[in-house]
Amino acid sequence: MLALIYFIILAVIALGAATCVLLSRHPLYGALSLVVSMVSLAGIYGLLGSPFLGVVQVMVYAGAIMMLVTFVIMVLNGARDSRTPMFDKVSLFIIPAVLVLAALVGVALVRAPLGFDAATIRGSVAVTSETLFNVAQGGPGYFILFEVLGLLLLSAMVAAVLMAKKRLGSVDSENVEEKH
Amino acid sequence: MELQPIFIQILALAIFAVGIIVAISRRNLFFVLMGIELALNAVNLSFVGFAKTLPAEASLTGQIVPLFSIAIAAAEACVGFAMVILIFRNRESVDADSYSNMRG
Amino acid sequence: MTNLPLWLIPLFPLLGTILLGTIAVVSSGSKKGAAENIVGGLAVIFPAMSFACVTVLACGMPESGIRETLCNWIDFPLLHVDIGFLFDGLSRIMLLFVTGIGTLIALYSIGYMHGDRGFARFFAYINLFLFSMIVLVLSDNLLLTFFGWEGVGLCSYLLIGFWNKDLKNCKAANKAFIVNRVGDIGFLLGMLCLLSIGGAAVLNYDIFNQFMQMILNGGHLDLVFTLLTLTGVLFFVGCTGKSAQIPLLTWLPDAMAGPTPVSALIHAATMVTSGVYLVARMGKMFCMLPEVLLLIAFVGMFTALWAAITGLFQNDIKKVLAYSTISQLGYMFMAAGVCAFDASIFHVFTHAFFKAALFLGAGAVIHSLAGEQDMRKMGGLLKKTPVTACVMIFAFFAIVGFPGFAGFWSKDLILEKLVSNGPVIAMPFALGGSVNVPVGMILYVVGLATAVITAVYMGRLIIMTFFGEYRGSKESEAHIHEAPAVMLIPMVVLTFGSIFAGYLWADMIGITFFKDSLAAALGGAEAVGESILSVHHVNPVLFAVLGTLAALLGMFIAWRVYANKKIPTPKDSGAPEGSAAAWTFVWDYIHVGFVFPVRVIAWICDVVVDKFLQAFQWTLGAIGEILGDGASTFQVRRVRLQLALSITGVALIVLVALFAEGIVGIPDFVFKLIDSVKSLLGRVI
Amino acid sequence: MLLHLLVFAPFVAAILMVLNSKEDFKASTHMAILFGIVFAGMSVALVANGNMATTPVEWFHIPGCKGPAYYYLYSHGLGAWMVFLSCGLSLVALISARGHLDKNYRNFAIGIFALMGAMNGTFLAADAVLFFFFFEAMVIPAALLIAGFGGEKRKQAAMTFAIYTLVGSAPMMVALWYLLTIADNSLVLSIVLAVQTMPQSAQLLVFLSFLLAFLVKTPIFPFHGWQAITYSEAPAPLSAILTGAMSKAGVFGFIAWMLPIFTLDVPQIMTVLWLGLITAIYGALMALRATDGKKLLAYSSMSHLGIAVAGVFSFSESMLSAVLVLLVAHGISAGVQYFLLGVAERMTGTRNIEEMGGLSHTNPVFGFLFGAAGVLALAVPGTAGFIGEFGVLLSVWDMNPFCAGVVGFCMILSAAYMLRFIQKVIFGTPAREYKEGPRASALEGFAYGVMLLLLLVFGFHPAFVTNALRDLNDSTEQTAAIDEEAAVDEALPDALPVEDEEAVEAEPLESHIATSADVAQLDSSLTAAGFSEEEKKELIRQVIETEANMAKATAAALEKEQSAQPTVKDEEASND
Repeated sequence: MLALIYFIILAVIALGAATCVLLSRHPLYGALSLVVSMVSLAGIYGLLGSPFLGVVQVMVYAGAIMMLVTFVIMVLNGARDSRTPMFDKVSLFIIPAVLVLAALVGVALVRAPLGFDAATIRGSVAVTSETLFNVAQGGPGYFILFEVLGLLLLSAMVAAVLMAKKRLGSVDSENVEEKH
Repeated sequence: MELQPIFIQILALAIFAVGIIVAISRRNLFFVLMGIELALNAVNLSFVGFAKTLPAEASLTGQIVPLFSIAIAAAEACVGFAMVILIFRNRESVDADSYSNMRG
Repeated sequence: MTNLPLWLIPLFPLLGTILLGTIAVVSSGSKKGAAENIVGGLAVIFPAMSFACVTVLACGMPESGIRETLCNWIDFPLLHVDIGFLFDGLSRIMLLFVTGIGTLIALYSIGYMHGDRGFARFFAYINLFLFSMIVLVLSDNLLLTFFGWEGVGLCSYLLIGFWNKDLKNCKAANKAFIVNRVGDIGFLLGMLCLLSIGGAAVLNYDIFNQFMQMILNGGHLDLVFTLLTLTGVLFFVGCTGKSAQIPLLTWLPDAMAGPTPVSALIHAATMVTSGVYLVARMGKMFCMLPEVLLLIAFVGMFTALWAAITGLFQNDIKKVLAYSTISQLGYMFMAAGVCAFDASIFHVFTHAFFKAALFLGAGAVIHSLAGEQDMRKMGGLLKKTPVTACVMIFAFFAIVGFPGFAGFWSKDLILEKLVSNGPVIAMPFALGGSVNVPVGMILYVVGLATAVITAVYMGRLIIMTFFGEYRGSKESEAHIHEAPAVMLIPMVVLTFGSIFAGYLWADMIGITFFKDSLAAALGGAEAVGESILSVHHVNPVLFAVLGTLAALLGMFIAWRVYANKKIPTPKDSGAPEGSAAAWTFVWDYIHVGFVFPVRVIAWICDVVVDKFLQAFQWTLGAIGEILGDGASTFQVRRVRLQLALSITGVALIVLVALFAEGIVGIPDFVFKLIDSVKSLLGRVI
Repeated sequence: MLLHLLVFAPFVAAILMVLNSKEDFKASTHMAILFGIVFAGMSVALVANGNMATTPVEWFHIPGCKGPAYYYLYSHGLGAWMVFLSCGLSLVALISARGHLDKNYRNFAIGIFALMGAMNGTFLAADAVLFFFFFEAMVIPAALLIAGFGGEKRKQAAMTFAIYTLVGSAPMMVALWYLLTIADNSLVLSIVLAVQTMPQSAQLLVFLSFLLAFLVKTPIFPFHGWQAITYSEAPAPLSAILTGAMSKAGVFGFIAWMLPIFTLDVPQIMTVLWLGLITAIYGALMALRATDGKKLLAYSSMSHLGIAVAGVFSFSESMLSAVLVLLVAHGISAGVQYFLLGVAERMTGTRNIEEMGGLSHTNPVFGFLFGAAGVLALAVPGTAGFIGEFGVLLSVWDMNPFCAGVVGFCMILSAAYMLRFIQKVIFGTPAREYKEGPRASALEGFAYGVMLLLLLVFGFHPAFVTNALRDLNDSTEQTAAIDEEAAVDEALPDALPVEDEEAVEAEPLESHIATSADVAQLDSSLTAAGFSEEEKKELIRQVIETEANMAKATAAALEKEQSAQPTVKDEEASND
């Protein structure tokens, strides 16, 4: 019962924050409300009994990523798009489409019998990290993924640096722009 | 009335929808990226929600996968914002439509 | 009794074909072809060897004939055919004169084709022809006969178009092959019809005869009568094609475009008579089908008369002989039409000799005149080429049926049979009542008239060629020369044949050797036929006298008309004009009547249907392209719109999936929709 | 092993061809012809060996389908002879292409080998998906070759060809997918069962979509739009392969896939029969008017294939033998005619037969070969063509004498146009002045001579060809052999009661290869299969419902299914 109440509160906050993201005009406000919704999602994780995930959520998302976002927004202060309208005809077409899709999936979800399993493991730090770094022969082998992930992050960083340091009008920048 | 996994899924769905709407309907690049983040979050949430409906090991899997997706989201974010910076430098604008070079 | 294997007979010409063909192909590169004497020697040796085989076998042949199965040919679930040979009285006679005359004409050709570019090629074709012809008459089942049947047609195509630099010859050759093909299709369908009656085994002649006997004895005739009649008609169509009867006779006059020895061998002596051979071979069946017999008889009658009259109008010496061949074939079919198969074969036999002699003589004349074929430019050759003249005159006596000559015996025999076997059918009147028509009498009268006309036009040929004074140009007269010995020897031999061949079956002096030798092979088809056709016996002498009178009358007319008649100065073409042309080419016109619609339909297919289809398909393509363009323009520079659209698409799919219980259910869902739409339409309509 | 080689070695050869350089004409020709000889030898061995089969290996799962698609090759008489055609014609094409092109011979050879591999796969596949895969794969190398080496309108021709055939077989893909969602796996027998369980309208639709694909490929009358331009624009050696081997894929599909799968009713049969006859007449008439030599040959082969299709749908006992002989004969004779026409085109520099002529005087050997080829194409008795056409005539006569008359009419027309063709090309005098191009090399001439000789040999002893069919049992569904293989596949799992999964799962896949398939077991297993068929249907419906209702993660889904309904997945359960 209590869990339900907590959940409702957090859900309302998260959803409301998300809506703020949608409606806010300046990116900075959007970023801040995004942080809010992420934090509340972290709370929901905790509520569902996987605190480690919640912690990671707060650290990586609400911490690192959003910091990056805000930082970038600050750097390019031309970010506010006062001249471009928030929504246009396309948006008017998109929003109902997405809502319809969501509604359909919702129907499908509701028709599905779902129930919490009593035997779920609480994803505490210890358990999760053990599973994650279980290098045993017959183990799940997540650690390999983890290493790969490290590689991915590294490469992403390098790519970011390479791209971001391009001067305006240089040939490569043209190519990059063509690519994306 | 107890907390049902379906609620979690509904919430995830709603947030996902909002995220997609943001990503597509807003023309400001920052909002596009933020919408993507939001959608990713929703997916993680639904992961965890489903994980909780499963017995032991499976549930743990369901809670570990989001870790990876979060990490990947971090990578995506840094690359994406690098791009934004780059593009913003080239065209003094953050309007997504003004960038699109897709031609059929 | 000899144990010579039968397959030796066709083997030799086949070897000759391969050998000579190789020589022809190899020597084709060199400036001058292979050495003529070697090639000519080979070309004569192989037919001669097979002729020797035939004679040896013929002497030691048991009454029942020799049968020999070589190997299996076709082995289908429904169709099992062997390659087998049957050497009985009928095929003995045919083989004897086919190989014999073939040899002689090969010998003759050495002289005639002297110096021709395709010397070796010519003899390769001749050997191939002999091979096919031997297979035709020697085979023991219909399918193998058909093999020879089309083989000889192919060879005649090759030989008519032998001088293929001139497209006229090629066209004549094509015409011959295609018209023959029409007949061959009749043959094929006839075989199929027979198969559907009696199964694949019936294709074998022995089983065929037994089968027919069984039908006759068991009295099942009425059960299969319609199918059998159809079979008979189809086979007869094949025969008309091959041996130039109405309506498929137009190819034979054109076939004279080929070298003259070819005309003598293929288009006079052997190939064109294979239709008669087939009818005789299947006499067991034909004799049970009065309607078909009547058809055959009348077709033969009309052909004989028509061709004889046409012969009067021709100026080209070979054309005259061609039409006379057609008319003689008409005689043979008349005989076959009254179940006198042995008489018709007898006429085939004698005709082979004198017609070959005539053609070779004509060839010699043409050769001596350096290729001149127009009779109006000949004349008075009796003094210049006496041997040739004698040969042709003797052969002329034979063909008109002068007493004692070969034609006399065979033709008068046929005329006699016409009366004796001629059926009498009741022809109902429109106003009720009916009159008995003595078909035999009609046939006989027409036949006799034809005999008169034959005498007339042959007399015209002889007179215009050998009597009077030479009408050609002076310088050409200078080097008119008698043909070389290599050409004269075969002519002389054939002349003897055309004088004495008739004595193999001379009823009046009591020789019936020929009839007896055929009796076993024909398996009493006559007997059956005569039992059906109510034979009444007549006095042969009367017919002999009448026939002789006819011949004399014809010769007299010819002498009165042509002997001292001013021949008009020849124009360029020897072809008849005016009404004569109309009469000559009537069947060509009828053929055009059949060919033209095909051309029209082809034109429609090409110009209308195909263009329409292409236009249709290009229209579809264009529509697709336009749609694609539209989509792509729609897509350019609208990323977000694209995303939105894709989301809507996903939404639709989810919707359908929800309705159709899962992705897998979608097709069922679609079919349900279609069914409901169908039922809706059904209710509407 | 032989089967694997025949399907995959060509592709390997194509890759190996890349090794030698574009410019080095000699080396590439030697290598290519060497490969070609090897493949031709293998195809002869295949024909000699009679029926063979490989072990079905699970290939991949198609989403939404019950069973897997197997990689499963099977060689019965028909397929073996078709493979012989494709390999032999490719070899001769490689030989004759030496005279046609100098620079890019290597790329040409690569394309030819790829095409050959695809064709072999088509003719040997025992699995519907595999068959379709190769059936489509054939188009691509052919189109590329046309686009690369064709005449002046080659681009257009290639596009027409590719689009027409691919679009034509697109419906078949959908229909196949639908069948596979019902069938247990993609082998013929399970598809047959699936078709029997389908509603009438569905059967009709599936039938039509299969029909369309094969009609387009053959091609049959209304769908022949691609043929003339393709064959005329393609380089002569390729045209020879296209008409000699590839167009057989359509007829092969009719025999090997349509007849077993569908239970046709009389209207359908008569429709296709008449389509074939109309095609025969139409092709003959078009050939009568064609002035482009290659178009003429294209239409003539169209006419022959129409006769073949008519024969297929005459359902007579001797149908299979007759059609097989007809196909082999037509493959060889049409092929050699295309090759020779290519030589003529090379010498005179034109395709228009009105402008040719007199070649038998300028080049007697060529004239001999050409005339012989033309005459042998006329179905003169003693050639294989006659055996085939007579057999087909016999079958059609049993079906309906009038149709036989139509076929006879076609034979007359064929004489007409073929003689016209011969006359225009080699007889008479040259219609115009031209500088004579390169003649046929000795090797080329030898190859053509061998092909003509083959025609004669098969004409005098067709048992060479028909003996390959001995192993097929002549039921009304002529390709029962494949069925039997598949039948036993199905029989073993399905005959068992549905409850004990262990037995089914323990069933090793090797046992699916049954060397002996006797009919009694076939029938019993058929009934058994029928039963378990229905049970499976309802079971899978439940699973689908649950799947549609809960959009859950894949891992969980697998978990749940295997705990809830293991029956459904016993196929892949047995495979993993």
